[in-house]
Amino acid sequence: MKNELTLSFLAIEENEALARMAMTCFITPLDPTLEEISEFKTIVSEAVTNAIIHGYECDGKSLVTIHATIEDRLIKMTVKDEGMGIFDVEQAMEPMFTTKPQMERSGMGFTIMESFADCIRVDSTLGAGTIVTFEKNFSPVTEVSRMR
Amino acid sequence: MKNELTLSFLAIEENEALARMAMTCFITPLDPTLEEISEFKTIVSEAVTNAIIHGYECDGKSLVTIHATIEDRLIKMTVKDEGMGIFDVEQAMEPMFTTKPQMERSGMGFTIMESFADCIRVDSTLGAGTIVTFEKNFSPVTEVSRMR
Amino acid sequence: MATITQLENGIVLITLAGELDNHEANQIRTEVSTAIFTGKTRAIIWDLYKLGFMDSAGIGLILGRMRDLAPVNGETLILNPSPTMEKIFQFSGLSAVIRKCTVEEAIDEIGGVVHEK
Amino acid sequence: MATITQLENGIVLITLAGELDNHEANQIRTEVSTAIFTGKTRAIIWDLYKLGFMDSAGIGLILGRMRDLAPVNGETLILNPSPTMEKIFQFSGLSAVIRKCTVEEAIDEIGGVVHEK
Ligand SMILES: Nc1ncnc2c1ncn2[C@@H]1O[C@H](COP(=O)(O)OP(=O)(O)O)[C@@H](O)[C@H]1O
Ligand SMILES: Nc1ncnc2c1ncn2[C@@H]1O[C@H](COP(=O)(O)OP(=O)(O)O)[C@@H](O)[C@H]1O
Repeated sequence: MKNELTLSFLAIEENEALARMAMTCFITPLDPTLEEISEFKTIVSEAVTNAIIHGYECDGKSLVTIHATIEDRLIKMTVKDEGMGIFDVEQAMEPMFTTKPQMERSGMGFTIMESFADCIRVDSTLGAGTIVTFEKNFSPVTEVSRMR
Repeated sequence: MKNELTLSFLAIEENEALARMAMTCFITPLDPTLEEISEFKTIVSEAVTNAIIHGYECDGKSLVTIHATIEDRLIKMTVKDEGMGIFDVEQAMEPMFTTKPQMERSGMGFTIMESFADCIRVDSTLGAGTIVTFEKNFSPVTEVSRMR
Repeated sequence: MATITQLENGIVLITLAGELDNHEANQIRTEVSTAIFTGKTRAIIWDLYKLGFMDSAGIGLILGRMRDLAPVNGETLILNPSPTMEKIFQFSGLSAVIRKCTVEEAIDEIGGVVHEK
Repeated sequence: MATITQLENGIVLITLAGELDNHEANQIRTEVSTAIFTGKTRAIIWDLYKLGFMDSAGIGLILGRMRDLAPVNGETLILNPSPTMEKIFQFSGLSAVIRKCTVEEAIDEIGGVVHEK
């Protein structure tokens, strides 16, 4: 299986669900397990939410862009914003670290992304934006434990 | 409500469902009726299928691009391919006209798009590609007959 | 997805489910065609009550099977289209084969026609 | 979507449904907070059996309400997380408040604690 997608949308919170749904459809032909789907959805949700609320502070006019490829059973995905960027990436990736405690952010986004993806890279420049890159391998299809 | 989306993907048949699903999520915040949703899904499906199978003959490497905006309750959408183009647009839009009868195409795609959209425009250049532009107004939200 | 049942009298019942687009039509076409050419099919009943979505690819699939049945003067009936599907059938000149009835009533109708011949 | 039920003994049962992301958490936060400050809430039971999806925004929402209850030494229990949600709670140090039991059993557990005081 080989596929490729680019999706970009305005920085509004409603688009968190849109991004999850589109990316879920994108991986459906791989016939993933329910758990693979829900972990992948979580990765998408965390990265897209960060771009919207941290990168752009929900400005409703800037664009978040997801680019993803499928090669065989390997998904590569980048989530990009051209927003404010991250001051200290290492610190940002620590569990419980958040710059928006007043919004009840838990600071667990990066920890979850790291745990659910096979690998993650964060490239960020203050004032220029952030690109988060993921890879996730989907397990080979077996006869049992599939969605359909 | 104001939103904007760009979605592009490879010319493979699996992406017909992806495009429908993503565009359905995109209009969900408008709280459309079930019938509005299914007519809109049909428009997306016809236009995207045409780009994949006619524009690119399912080459699996070229990109179909959807761009859509929501302003209030008006959706504007373009479905673009950079494929083979249409020889005679007027003829192509006639009911029952198809260049792929061997694939059991019914030639009803454009007729359905015209009927379900408020307006449609087709710009095509032989050898360069096709852009189909739609507008559809969603009815104002009333208390009854809504999805939720 | 298509569930195909061979009924008595050369009637084939095809129950469609999920989303019938170009991709899906191409997936199920051979299976449906094979079922029709196995046994002496004289009529097809398409039951759409489980079908969530259909575009013009569904028209192509159904018209194609009507063509398969043309040599034997076979009959086609379509049950339970959604309002949107009903419009699509209407645009395509297929209103006449839509029935608002149960599968049993549709079999009755065709049975009658078959007996008359 | 959150369905909030005031039970006896200052226990609030919150049944979450749909997808709990940042957008949804912001939609329901006020309603949930208000319910907790109305009446003398001493414990919250979060029942997730209807919840289809949750990301770290759910952690923020639940930790926020645990903070609301801190002054009264209130208790929190989480029922029926999916396997993925369970991992998320684990990463966040919330494993200790997850229970594999029914709402009735959870009420019993809290009721007991409340009585002891
Ligand atoms: N796309 C981004 N743009 C700017 N800052 C970001 C971005 N993503 C993450 N951050 C910063 O990293 C911190 C930690 O992120 P995360 O672990 O996802 O937790 P949370 O979103 O709950 O704050 C955020 O609080 C924010 O300061
Ligand atoms: N994007 C496109 N690129 C090239 N040709 C197209 C495109 N869309 C439509 N056409 C042409 O117009 C014809 C009619 O299209 P349509 O009404 O959708 O019917 P069908 O898809 O069933 O053939 C097609 O058979 C094809 O020749």
